[in-house]
Amino acid sequence: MTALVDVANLDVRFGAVHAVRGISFRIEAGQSVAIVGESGSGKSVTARSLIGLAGRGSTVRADRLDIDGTDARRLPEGRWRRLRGRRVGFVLQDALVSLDPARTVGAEIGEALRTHGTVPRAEVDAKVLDLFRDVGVPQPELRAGQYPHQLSGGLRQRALIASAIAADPALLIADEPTTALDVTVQAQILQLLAHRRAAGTALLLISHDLAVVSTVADYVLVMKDGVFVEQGPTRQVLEDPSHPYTRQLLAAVPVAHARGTRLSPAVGGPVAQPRPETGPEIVLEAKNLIKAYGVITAVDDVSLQLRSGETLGIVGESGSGKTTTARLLLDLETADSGTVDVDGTIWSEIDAKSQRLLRRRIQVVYQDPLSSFDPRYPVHRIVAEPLAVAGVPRAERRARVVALLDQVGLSAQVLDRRPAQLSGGQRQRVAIARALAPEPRVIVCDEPVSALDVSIQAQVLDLLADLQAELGISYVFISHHLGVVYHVSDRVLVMKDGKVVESGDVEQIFHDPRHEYTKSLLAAVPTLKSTEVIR
Amino acid sequence: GDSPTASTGTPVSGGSLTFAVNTDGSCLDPHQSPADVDGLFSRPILDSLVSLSADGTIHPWLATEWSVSADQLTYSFTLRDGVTFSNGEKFDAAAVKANLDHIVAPATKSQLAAGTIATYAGTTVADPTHVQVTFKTPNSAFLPSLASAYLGIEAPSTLTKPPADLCTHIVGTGPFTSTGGYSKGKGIDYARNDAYNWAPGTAKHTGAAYLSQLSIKVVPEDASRYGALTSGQIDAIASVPPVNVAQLKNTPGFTVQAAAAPGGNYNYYPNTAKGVFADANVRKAFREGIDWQTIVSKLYFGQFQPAKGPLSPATVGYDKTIEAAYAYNADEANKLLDAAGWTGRDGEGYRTKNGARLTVRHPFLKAYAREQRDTLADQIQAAAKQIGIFVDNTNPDINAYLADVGAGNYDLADFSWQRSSPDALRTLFGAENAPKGGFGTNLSFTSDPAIDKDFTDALATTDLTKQAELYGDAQHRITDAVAVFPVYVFNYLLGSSTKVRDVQFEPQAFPTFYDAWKRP
Amino acid sequence: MRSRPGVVLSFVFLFVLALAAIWPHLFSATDPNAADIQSTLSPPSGQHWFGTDQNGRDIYARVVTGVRLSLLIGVTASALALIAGSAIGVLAAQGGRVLNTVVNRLLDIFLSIPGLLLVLLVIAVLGPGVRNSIIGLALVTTPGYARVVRGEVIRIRGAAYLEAAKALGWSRPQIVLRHLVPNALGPVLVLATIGIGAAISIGSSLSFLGLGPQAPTAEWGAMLSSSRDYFTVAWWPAIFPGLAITATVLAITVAGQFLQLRVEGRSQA
Amino acid sequence: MRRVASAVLVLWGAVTVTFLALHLIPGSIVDAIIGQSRVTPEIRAQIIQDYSLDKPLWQQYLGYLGRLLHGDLGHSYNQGVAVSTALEQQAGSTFALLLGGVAFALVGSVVVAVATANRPRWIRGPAATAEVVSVAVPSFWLGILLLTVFSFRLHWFPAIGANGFNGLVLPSIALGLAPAAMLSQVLRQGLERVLEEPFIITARARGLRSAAVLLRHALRHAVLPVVTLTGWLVGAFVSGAVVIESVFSRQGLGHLTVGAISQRDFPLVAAIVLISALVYVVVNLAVDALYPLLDPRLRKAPEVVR
Ligand SMILES: Nc1ncnc2c1ncn2[C@@H]1O[C@H](COP(=O)(O)OP(=O)(O)OP(=O)(O)O)[C@@H](O)[C@H]1O
Ligand SMILES: Nc1ncnc2c1ncn2[C@@H]1O[C@H](COP(=O)(O)OP(=O)(O)OP(=O)(O)O)[C@@H](O)[C@H]1O
Ligand SMILES: [Mg+2]
Ligand SMILES: [Mg+2]
Repeated sequence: MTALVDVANLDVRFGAVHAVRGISFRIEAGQSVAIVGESGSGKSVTARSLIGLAGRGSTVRADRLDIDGTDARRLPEGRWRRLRGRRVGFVLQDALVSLDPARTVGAEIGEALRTHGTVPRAEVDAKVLDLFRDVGVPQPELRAGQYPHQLSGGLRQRALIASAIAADPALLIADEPTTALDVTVQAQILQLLAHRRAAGTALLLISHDLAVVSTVADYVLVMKDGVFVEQGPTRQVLEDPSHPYTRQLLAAVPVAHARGTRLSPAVGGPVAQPRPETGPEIVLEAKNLIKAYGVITAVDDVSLQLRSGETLGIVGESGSGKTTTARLLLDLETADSGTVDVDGTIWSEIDAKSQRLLRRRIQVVYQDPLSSFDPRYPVHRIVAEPLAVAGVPRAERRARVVALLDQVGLSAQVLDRRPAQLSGGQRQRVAIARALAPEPRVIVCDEPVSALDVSIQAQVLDLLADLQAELGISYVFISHHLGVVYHVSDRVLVMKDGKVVESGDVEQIFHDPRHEYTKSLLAAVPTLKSTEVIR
Repeated sequence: GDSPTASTGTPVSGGSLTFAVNTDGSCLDPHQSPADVDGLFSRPILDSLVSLSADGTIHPWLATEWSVSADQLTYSFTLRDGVTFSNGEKFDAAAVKANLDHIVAPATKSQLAAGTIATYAGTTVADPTHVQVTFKTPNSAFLPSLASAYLGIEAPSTLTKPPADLCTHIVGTGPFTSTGGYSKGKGIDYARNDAYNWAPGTAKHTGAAYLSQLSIKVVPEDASRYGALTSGQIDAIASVPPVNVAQLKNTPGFTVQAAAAPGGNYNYYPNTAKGVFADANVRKAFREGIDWQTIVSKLYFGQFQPAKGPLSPATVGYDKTIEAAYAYNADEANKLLDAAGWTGRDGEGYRTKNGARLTVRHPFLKAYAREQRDTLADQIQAAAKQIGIFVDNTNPDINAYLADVGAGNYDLADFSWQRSSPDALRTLFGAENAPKGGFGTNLSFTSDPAIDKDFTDALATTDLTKQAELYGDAQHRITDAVAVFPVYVFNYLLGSSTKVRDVQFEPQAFPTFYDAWKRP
Repeated sequence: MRSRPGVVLSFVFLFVLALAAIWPHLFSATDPNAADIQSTLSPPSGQHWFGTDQNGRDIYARVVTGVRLSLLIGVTASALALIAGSAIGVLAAQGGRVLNTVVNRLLDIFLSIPGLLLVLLVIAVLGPGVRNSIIGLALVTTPGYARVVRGEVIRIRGAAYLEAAKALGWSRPQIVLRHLVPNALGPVLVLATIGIGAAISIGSSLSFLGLGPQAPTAEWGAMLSSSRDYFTVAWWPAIFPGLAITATVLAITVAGQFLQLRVEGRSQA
Repeated sequence: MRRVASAVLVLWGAVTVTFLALHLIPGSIVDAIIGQSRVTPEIRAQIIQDYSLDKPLWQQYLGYLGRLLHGDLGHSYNQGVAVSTALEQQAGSTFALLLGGVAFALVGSVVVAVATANRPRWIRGPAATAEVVSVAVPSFWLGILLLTVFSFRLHWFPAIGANGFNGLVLPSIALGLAPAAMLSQVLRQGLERVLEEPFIITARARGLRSAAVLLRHALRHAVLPVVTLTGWLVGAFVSGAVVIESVFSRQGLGHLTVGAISQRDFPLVAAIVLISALVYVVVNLAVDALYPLLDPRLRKAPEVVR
């Protein structure tokens, strides 16, 4: 039997960028293969090359590039079109923006059917509804007539998968199908993929998350800098990784890690990380915060306390009110009722000038540092801004900035770059340096690592821990990623619909959850089958 | 090309002619409008009581005979019988009265016609073919005015309509009719009036016109008008740009006819009442120190004749003997200026007196400039610089311009005043016509009782020789007083395909199409 | 920049224009207003590179001298409009509801009157001439800028970096001046480069209608406009000022687009 | 309803601005009406009375607004006819020109943008340059050029006096070229941005042909910024018409405007302003209505899921 995909020595360049450097692999009918690797390693480009859409300006070379038995190396556009959708279904990485916002999702799925004429025109509408049911979308009649922006991320991802499998392709390629999703929704999508597989469709799954891959794939390709550094059956790769990079990927999964150890790669096993003593002093306290937007009560009676040197984790699914709570703590939003007390001073009781002074005590690091920087500012100005606020003379600022950057592990080379010219990890470090500049007591971190890939995430988390040990800073650490929260927190708050459903010591919450919601949250976390930590 | 006025071959009846003019009209009814071009638009539709030939003699038209009372106050007319308006109305004495009354009625808001019969006292209808028009003061210019389209005869029933309606549609007894009327920015289409049988005494034929269709279009852009003619899209155009005249003449199948306009030329007038030009020596220096004639010949490629007196040589009563006074003599000009005390020079080479530059303020309406008058102004400015005079060509808007002129706040003003009779001189130099708050036509502020007496005497006589004598005296006096800087004689440059034949010019140098025909 | 000869060329051209605007005699020693009635409309030659016009003036000298005024009109009008428009736009977006509505309606009113009509009205009130042309052009383009700035401010208002600035302890006016305004101006500057070209072009339309700068001032629009009467016999008085206008606008646009990319930090990518 | 109210407000404002501007001009209106002709004092008095120029300014203003509400546009000072008559005569020609210009601009820009978007440099480059040049060329100059070449030399189109389609071709091009160039720039940028969007790649991954991707998915999104420009376009076209009508010796409102303003013919200027403002307002209302049709995200329907 011929393979659905048979690639030998595939090589893709974008001008000077050598994205894929001579890889070979096969996908047999019914097989489930995964490509893992860090961001930029060439996973998406590899996948897109399989349908002839490597991207603008790409040069694709291969010794063999057989798709569904056809030599695809010099395939005219017309022949490609017969493969796309019909033999190979493709779910693009950016699921949330991969459906035409101006057309109903029903029309998008119908388009896939009409293009290939797999069902008679008259039956297209009925088939669309069937597809919706297949991917587990409730109320298909309603959904078919809706526009993408009217659907949640999970539903959108399903609709996208439905359109990819509409013409019943033999191979389904899914590029990061769960990255943008909540843990609970992520679990559902993975289940859906497993279903397809059971139905006989071959699968090429792409992810940077080994835990996700482990639940679906039976063969794994580990990619780094455009080449496969390791490959083999999933179990073998996970349990007995031979390449250091694979080991690094595995080690970087925080859930897999004992707390109090470094995440970043180190030779010879985990290294202990010093943790500061939690002082008795309360640096931040919120009492009975309530904040409503119209009918939605975003924050509903939330109270919390933070001691010096302590990290308080806040978890909860999307929309549960985590960010709103953070904004209330920072006085960027005024609570409908309740008070926030920073270092003994209550925001609402002081005048605007004193409030501005108090802001130095509590700083913030956002999920998306890029948008929190003025795009025109070079790094040195970004980091110097809080110094300017504090009235540090211009002449002294530069030295301070260099020192701060050094503290977060950035060299002075980045001083004159603009945000857009930095990598994700660098950006987050700059954001942290800026937050450190006024020497705050508390830093509120709102999803500080969600946008980063695992290895960089590990570096940033280590950095935060180091700084805490060194400076005795307290963190409010918000994330929907349970593993991360588990790794960094001393105490945890679980939020749902604006309310705190459970709070307590991190070990207790993760190992002995009391509330049903906490339990379901924990259950949805994909785990590495071999290294069960949580259960 | 060959001359279209010279008839070659027998006229052919039928065919249509399209003619393009450069200016847009404002109101088709000539009783209301002051625009030259409206006279052109209405002429094919309207006949007049009398017609005027180029030599200044009056010929019959709708009136077969006329006489003037001894006191020069009453004019009696015998009207032609059997004339009908194109709407079927009969032309009679009552119609004449209705027309003249309509012209002077305030509601008509006549901007020109009423001015030509300013002392009109009334009209008496004796019987259907006899009518008497009386004036309060003698008006020997009445008959020439009467011959113009501005006093053309319209159907009486239409005169009761609101003036606005007449601006688009008029009805007359003329050789053509227009049902569509005049439309702004576009022009007007005419059809032949087949019943026409009362041609003016100045015409070459009688009976209906030859052309069955005539249309006049408005095409202000010189290049477009010229291009449309040479590319065969139209038959004839008014105002061939002088720069193109030679070219057109050399193009097979095309020809250019020129007709010099009578009356005042396009002239510059000094303000003799105040400012730098109050000093006659400075005026004289300006007249002699600028080579007006060379500038005009060069700029208009010889197509416009340089003017050498206050009147156009095409005017009856033009006095040729004054021409010598308008010769170029820069040395004399410089001497005059030195004598006048403008002996200093400033950094830019202009003359000064007591530190003040010799500046001539010239409000110039650029937006209304025709015939490259703006270029002309530039050149005069440059020429004046040669003798150390700075001509400041300001470009006010029309309101500021009118205010300045009304108040006499200028040193130099320019305009042209085409009229068929030498009475134009009175308009231009009569003391009563100097600006008084509003616009006046005596822009030089000439105020000489001897000149005024010439004018009053001329108005009181219909003897052409006597008139010529009086106007000749006035021309000498005006020249001696340096009250005008003559510039050019406007030539009506009509370009046409050689198929177009026998287009005539009325004395005011407007083309008429009654005799015109087109070679198939 | 190295890889784009067009950009280099544009900057060089603009540099030359700037030189010509400041020291026209560097490029031409001939008096632009020296009329020579004996040699009108002579074609380009060794003596008159671009030929002479209807007054026998040297067209090359006039094109060179015209740089100053033509640029002055376009640049000054755009600069004035940019400043006024930005102020109004920020005020409208940052002010209260009432102010916002009032300004918005006013802008609508001015935008609803076609630009040239408004310029004509302004010139009718103030009189023709260079200064009033500039004022008129600035006045009609201001509402457009104000609209764009207002839109930008409203778009940026929610940006995370403004909130970050607040969290750092800046006061509101400081945030507006340091972050909001500079960022809102980006797209407006692009508009301004187009605006300069448009202003030069409208300016020449004014000359066409007889309302532009006054003779004998050498200005491209006026030169172009007066050349039309001679177009059938002489092409040079029309072609050279026309090329000058087109090349200038082209250079400004290319340079402007390049600068925009630079500001956005994209040229390195 | 609120939209209509604010539209009326804009119309009122435009007329008021015009009224103020024309009365701010120094000098008396009667003088402007009479101009350089000579009239008797009786006629001068008659003019003042006919146009109520003796009343205080606010009475003239209120009087005008009152008559306007009854649909009476007044009487032109200089055309000697009712404003409505003048408009009746002139508006048709102007609207034909505007339609011609708009049609040329829309069709031209879409064709050029679609043909050049995402194409190699040697196609895009010249197209982009041509666009910038087209924006820079003064329209009257272009008009003269077009006339010379296509009418006088090649005889393809009549230069003057044609009201039919043939006579409309050259003026429409002269009027529409600059806006077309502007639009095609915007449209191409929009297309190129959209063509990089993931949903486009998804559509292609479905096996859709390029033409279908362009027409069914891309164009609709790329058109949005163009729609936003429409308000600006209205002004540009009307302004352009003023010049183009002069160059091509067409009758029309633009042609009337210049003279009317300098002669302070308030009723006529006000009517022309009113018409252009009305077009502007109507077009903007239409654009507002069009947005949600093009982009469902802008529809106000309650969102089911956040
Ligand atoms: N159209 C393109 N033009 C130029 N370079 C590109 C293009 N697409 C991808 N690249 C480059 O190719 C390399 C591989 O990119 P790819 O998208 O395959 O990474 P990835 O492994 O999918 O990363 P991620 O996990 O972030 O999605 C990167 O360096 C990227 O910058
Ligand atoms: N400015 C606002 N106006 C209206 N509703 C808001 C606003 N900010 C937040 N909300 C609503 O409040 C609720 C909580 O939002 P919040 O951003 O705090 O959630 P979150 O837990 O941070 O979610 P995520 O994980 O997606 O970031 C949501 O329903 C959101 O729609
Ligand atoms: Mg990817
Ligand atoms: Mg959040």
